[in-house]
Amino acid sequence: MTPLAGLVACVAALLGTAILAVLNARSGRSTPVVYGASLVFSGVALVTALASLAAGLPSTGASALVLPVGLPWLGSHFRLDPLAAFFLTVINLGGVLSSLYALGYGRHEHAPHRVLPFFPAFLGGMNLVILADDAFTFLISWEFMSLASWALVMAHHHDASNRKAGYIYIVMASFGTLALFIAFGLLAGPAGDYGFAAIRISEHPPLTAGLVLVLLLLGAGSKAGLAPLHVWLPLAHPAAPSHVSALMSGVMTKVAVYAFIRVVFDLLGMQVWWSGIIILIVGSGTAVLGILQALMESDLKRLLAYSTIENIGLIFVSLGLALAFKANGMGLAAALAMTAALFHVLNHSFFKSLLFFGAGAVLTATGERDMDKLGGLIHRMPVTSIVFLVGSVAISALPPFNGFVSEWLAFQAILQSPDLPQWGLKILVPAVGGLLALSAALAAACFVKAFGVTFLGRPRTIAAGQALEVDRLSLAAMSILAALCLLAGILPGIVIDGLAPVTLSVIGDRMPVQTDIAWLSIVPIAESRSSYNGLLVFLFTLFSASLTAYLIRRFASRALRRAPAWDCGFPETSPATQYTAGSFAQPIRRVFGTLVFRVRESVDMPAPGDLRPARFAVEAHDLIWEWLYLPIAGAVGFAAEKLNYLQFLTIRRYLSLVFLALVFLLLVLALWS
Amino acid sequence: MVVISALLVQSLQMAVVVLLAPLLTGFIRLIKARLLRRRGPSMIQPYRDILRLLRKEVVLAESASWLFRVTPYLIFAITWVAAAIIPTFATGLIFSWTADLIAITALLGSTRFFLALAGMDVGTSFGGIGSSREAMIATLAEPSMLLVIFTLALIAGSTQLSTIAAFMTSPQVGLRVSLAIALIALIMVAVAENGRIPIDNPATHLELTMVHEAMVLEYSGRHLAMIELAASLKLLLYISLIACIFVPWKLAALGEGPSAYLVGMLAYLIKLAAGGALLALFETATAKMRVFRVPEFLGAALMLGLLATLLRFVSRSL
Amino acid sequence: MSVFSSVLNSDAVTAVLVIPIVAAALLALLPGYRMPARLNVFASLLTFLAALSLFVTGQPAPGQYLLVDDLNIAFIVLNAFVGFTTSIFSASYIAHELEIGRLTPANLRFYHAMYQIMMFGMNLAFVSNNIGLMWVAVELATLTTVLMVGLYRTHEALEAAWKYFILGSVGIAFALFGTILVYLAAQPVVGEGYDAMVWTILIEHAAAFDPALLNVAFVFLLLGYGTKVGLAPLHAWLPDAHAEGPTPISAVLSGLLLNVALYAVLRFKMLLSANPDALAPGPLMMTMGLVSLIFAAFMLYRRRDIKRLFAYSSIEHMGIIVFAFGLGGPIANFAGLLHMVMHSLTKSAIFFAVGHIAQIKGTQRLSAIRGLTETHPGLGWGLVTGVVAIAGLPPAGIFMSEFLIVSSAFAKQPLLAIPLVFGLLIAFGALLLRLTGAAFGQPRGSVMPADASYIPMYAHLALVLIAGVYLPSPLVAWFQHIANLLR
Amino acid sequence: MSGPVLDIAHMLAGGLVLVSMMMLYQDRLYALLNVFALHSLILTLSVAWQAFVQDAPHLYVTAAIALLFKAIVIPVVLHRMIRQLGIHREIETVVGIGLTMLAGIGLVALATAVMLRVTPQADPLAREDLAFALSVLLLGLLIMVTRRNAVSQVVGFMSLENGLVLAATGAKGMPLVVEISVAFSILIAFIVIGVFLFRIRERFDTVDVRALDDFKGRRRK
Repeated sequence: MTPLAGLVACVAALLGTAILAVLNARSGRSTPVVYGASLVFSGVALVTALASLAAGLPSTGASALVLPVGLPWLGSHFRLDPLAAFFLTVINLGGVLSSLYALGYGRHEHAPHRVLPFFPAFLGGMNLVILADDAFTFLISWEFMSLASWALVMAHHHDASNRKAGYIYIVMASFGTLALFIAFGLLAGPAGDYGFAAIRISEHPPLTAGLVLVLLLLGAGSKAGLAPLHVWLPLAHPAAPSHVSALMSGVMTKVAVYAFIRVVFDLLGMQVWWSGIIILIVGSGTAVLGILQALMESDLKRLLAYSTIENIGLIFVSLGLALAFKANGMGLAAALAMTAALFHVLNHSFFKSLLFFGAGAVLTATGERDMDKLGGLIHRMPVTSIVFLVGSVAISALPPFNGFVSEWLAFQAILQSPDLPQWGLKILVPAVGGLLALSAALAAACFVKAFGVTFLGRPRTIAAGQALEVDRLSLAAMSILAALCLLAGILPGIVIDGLAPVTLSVIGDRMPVQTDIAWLSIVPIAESRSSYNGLLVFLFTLFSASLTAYLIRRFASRALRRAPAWDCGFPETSPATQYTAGSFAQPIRRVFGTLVFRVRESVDMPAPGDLRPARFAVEAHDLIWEWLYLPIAGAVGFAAEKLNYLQFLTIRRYLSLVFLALVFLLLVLALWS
Repeated sequence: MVVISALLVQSLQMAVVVLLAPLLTGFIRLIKARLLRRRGPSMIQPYRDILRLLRKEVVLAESASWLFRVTPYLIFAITWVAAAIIPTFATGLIFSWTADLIAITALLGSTRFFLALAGMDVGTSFGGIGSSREAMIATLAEPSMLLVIFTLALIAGSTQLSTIAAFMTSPQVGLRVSLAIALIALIMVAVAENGRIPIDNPATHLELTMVHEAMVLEYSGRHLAMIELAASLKLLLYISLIACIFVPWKLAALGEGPSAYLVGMLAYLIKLAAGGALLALFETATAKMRVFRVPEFLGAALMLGLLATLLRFVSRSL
Repeated sequence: MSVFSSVLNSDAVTAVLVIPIVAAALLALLPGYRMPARLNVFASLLTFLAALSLFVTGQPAPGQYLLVDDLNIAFIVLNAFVGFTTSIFSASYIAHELEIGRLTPANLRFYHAMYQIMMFGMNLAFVSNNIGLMWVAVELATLTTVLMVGLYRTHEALEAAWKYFILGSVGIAFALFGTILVYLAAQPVVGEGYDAMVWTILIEHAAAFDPALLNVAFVFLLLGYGTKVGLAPLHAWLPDAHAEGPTPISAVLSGLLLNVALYAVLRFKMLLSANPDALAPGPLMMTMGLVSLIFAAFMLYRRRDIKRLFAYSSIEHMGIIVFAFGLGGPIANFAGLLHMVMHSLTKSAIFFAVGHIAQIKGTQRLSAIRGLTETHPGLGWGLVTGVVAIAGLPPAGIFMSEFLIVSSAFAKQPLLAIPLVFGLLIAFGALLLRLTGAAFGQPRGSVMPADASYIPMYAHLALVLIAGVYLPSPLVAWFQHIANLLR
Repeated sequence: MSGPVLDIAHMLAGGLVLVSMMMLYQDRLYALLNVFALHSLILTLSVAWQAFVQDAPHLYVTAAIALLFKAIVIPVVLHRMIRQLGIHREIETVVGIGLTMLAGIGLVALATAVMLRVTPQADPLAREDLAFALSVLLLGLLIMVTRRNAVSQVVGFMSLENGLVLAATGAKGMPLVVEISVAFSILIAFIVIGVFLFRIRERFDTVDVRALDDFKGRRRK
């Protein structure tokens, strides 16, 4: 029973649970059964994948399996190599924790029969995409994943915006899949040998390689949420139930990253260097645009969805760097950049799932997603707020958590850029570095806003005032993720060495071994160049904090008195005077918004003595939506309107159509040489 | 034996850093007063303030949570750690290998993060004003700081402060335009980070203009003492950072005799005094900007940082 | 054994023809409703079993009039199966129509007789070896559907039937002229009389025919039978015929009648491609396929009537199938065949669902149909699965065929593949937009429970879903043999 | 097929094309019906001649059908229907008569150009005969397309069908000709009854959705 066979069995079990869930969707107790089953199966898959990754599968002799399903003359191929093992770990870890979370959260779902059958199917689909080793199996599981997540987004279909989000999502997913159809059509060639092994061997001219890369950016990029194709993500992810949004944001976007790495790095092999430029520009643009949108949001789940877009931008910047270094033969630097990307994939799946779980907990407790109606939850939901705080600090890339380590590795990779021969890259990389730094700082501000407005201050509505802590299972899932964030931040050496076989199989090179460096610090290139020790920084801070606390407790006074807030002498101000999400982002909106979103603020102050209330309105435009998507929709509508007349013609006019077709064809025959 | 002496030097550095910080703040206030032809309080007045605050009773707002009470200790501890890593009188400190320049910036980022949260915890509008303005300033200051670090890392080939200091004293550095631009950018960022005159007035409590003060409005007693100490420690940190990178002479290397450390300590005190005096001079010469002209000021810093990095890339020599 | 099998087999072929005729005669006489409906189902079942037996026994030598080879067995079996399931659906549909009085027992007798004559016409068209006989059979099938479309005697139904009749007659005239031209081209080579009309003889001597005559013949045949396939400039009759006729007829029209005409076009395409210096049929078929695909895709957006929406979707899918057969090559032909079978099954399943939905809601207007998955889960989720399958999402068979068509199109003719992908995306957008409106959201209209027959619908959908993932190897080998046959 | 036999068949087919052109010219319904009767008469002669030449007795049956059904019965029925239903005698053409004639000539040219490519080794009669048959077919379609009222369109369809019968009988030894002509006659009968049944007074357009008032504006489809 090889690990691969075990994994395929787990996927089959997941799909089986889905079918069973369809059959008895109505019965009350099916919720714990389905989520329990998916917890168990994802758990088994997680252990298998982790074991095979740790055991260090030889990247060449990875185990392969062929089933008689799929394309009739090809069968469907499955393969487990280090890259697949790593992404399976990420997916199934997400699966386990979201099933655990759902065991508690699922009870509040008022239409379980619309969520239960599709959740295990969604997990099974994602696992299948990673295991697939031929174009057809890959694409059928890819599109099946989209279909299952579309059904989950449509779970709460009574809300018109959810239906609209579901529609836009499935249409863009289909656009992405058609792009992938074309890409694999080009890769397979006229003979139509769709197996990945055959594609790897066959030689691809540089033009096709470039075209396939662009198509991958369209296909996988639209699923991950790269800039121009990201509009569906902030609509669809929040529309799904929270444990599904966590899976979609934290895990499904990683499946898209896997698809990009598998085709561009593994199947295509050598790439031209300028393809790195495209990815760097798109990645950094996505990062900055995504986080600026997040800052403007006041809906908690949409804010998290936009922040996913920013993190995906970071990952693609690291991938772009890896591609540029690999194209110029700088193996070590490419391995460093790829490790940074993979590390951030792991980190993002941790803290984004954690944050979405937190948002789900807030939604269950208060029934509200809009931050301006929350506040003061830290008093009512202590554990959730601590865990959400850990997630926010981690995502803002602050030590000692994991977000900082992958950010630090990315910066070290950027600092390798002077050795790049091409001028274009030499100039572009520092600019991209600047944009990354800007997006990191904006992320920190965004999550100060997210945590501050939601959890701190005084409750702005009665619902926020009467919130209750969520159940133990959800808290358990969130606490595990928080612990993982801290562990990955403190012991990065172990994670980097775990990623080594993956970078070896994809780039052909690896980072120097980290675990045997003294004091568990990590040294990407050389001791003198740079090193970082998460553990010592964490312990050093704890030591000095406890030392200070002890000294103060020992020598300073311990007197403490509760009193109404000072607030510069203003008595009992109402909770409405607190800063809301919009007002917190107002300075940043004034700095960046005028350029990116054409923000116009209009203040209508009535003359003194005039009883009219003062009005303040902010008008912002999502330029990509207005300049790219609305014109396309308009054009299709216009064409449909114009063609619609053909439905209401007289019989005579239809006959003249036939007549013209006949005359035209006869003319072609007459003129044909 | 070497490890123990290194530990001794490291703990000496930590002690020195904490003790000198209030003195530096007092010295700057004294210089500013004398420039304005005022007698001004004595240099050791900050010590008295801190001790007074330590003895006073903490008045806590009803809506304040546990985060409000933990933050002062956390901010002071992180700033202290960051200050302990930056070489002041000696390079090659035992802890300096745990975090490089990017990590130090990130540590300072987390202090800002928690301070902003503390500002919003009590739920008053002034805390909100402080936090949102601090967030806006941070979104521009941190990228400029990182771009300065890129420039230094590309010139010195490392982000480790000890290596940079060693490189700066070596003959290879020579006079570089990008280093000069980086210095200016670093000074602008330092001024913004510490809330000095052009960005924020540390002396006044005027609600509309303040940024740093608004966040700590609700603090009192020993918490306020911790925050005041952390603020002055941060000022010392930035001045010693500039000194270590751009004025690295007379830094005692690892393992040299006590005489080298004495010389290093003396040189460090002179650098601090010079830095403090220059800052005081700079502050009395300029007036505070309106809050929404700060983005242009910091935008300039960001552009200078990017220019320094690009110039550095364009040719090895520049 | 071969004697027995040839006897049995010749019986199978004759059975496939005789059973519908006998049933039609019987049904024309039987009054009432319960008994004829059951007889109709039983007759269709017998035809289906006879068609299946064609598999078992060997193929008889092609006779003067009748021919059985791999290509038409596939069509006959599909035709018989969908005919059988539609007869089951029509039993419950007609029962309901009688209750609400839209149909009277009098015209039921006419309806069932016409149904069986149509099945006879289609089977005859598949089996006939003589191209003249094939023309007569196609014409007979069309005439019967014209009469059935006009069954409801409402003004729109009569107008739709009249439009179908006029356009059909012009189409038939073209097809006849094409057949005559083929005869004239064959006559100097093969000699006069019946031999010049027998397809198997024609295909052997096709290389020697006069290319110019063949080209003109193919143009007329493509336009003639193309009208019945519903390709773009000739499609006008299809949407109205589907929308105004009773739903079982729409299912049969979409599922089967289009395939009969497509089968005729394929027969003549094989003739043409056998003659090297004649005009290659590929580009002509591909352009007509693309025009139909993109035209129908855009027309889907403004449709207000649910049956007219799926009629245009049939035009779109016929466009894809004709494009695939025009592309040629083993993969594309295999994909075309698979797509045709899957489309017949899925579209008839959708029409089964739409039939019951229209009856429950009392109207076919899309704006009046909302929240089906809420009020009628059985029908609602059936419609969702059907539309998801027809739109080309996995795990339905159409996903596999669309994947094969798009990737092989891109490998061979990248320039033509871009409009194909564009058309697919536009059509996908329209279908999902209407599905989101109909199946989800706040329920609207009457909520009375549906005593619908779910068996045929879910049987079709199960077949399509299984085919998306796994195709039995004998079926695949057989389809690949046909794909090589089609060249 | 020696010279004179060829010439007569040729002349009759040419005559048929000429009469089709004449039908294009008519702007009165009654005149159109008379010209159509003439058209069917010439077809009968041509089929009879073919029957004589190919000594194929069954062609006489087709000739008889053409004569009896299309030359006599249909025109008389239509004649009476026009009077009884009071159909407006004026033929409304979509495009001017001059332009239609030009189009007609163009179509005949196209038909001959297409047919010229047929290699001479096919017997010559077939080549010219086909060109004429194709011309009659295209002209019939042109009549249907450029006339607004229903009766003239039915006449156009019947002339198209005459072209087909011409082609079918021209093909020596083609089986099923009789059956096909019978099938077509039934088809035409259906159309005439349909026209009568639906009381289509003026034009096909009356049956068209947009003209009927209760559909006006409410594009239900």
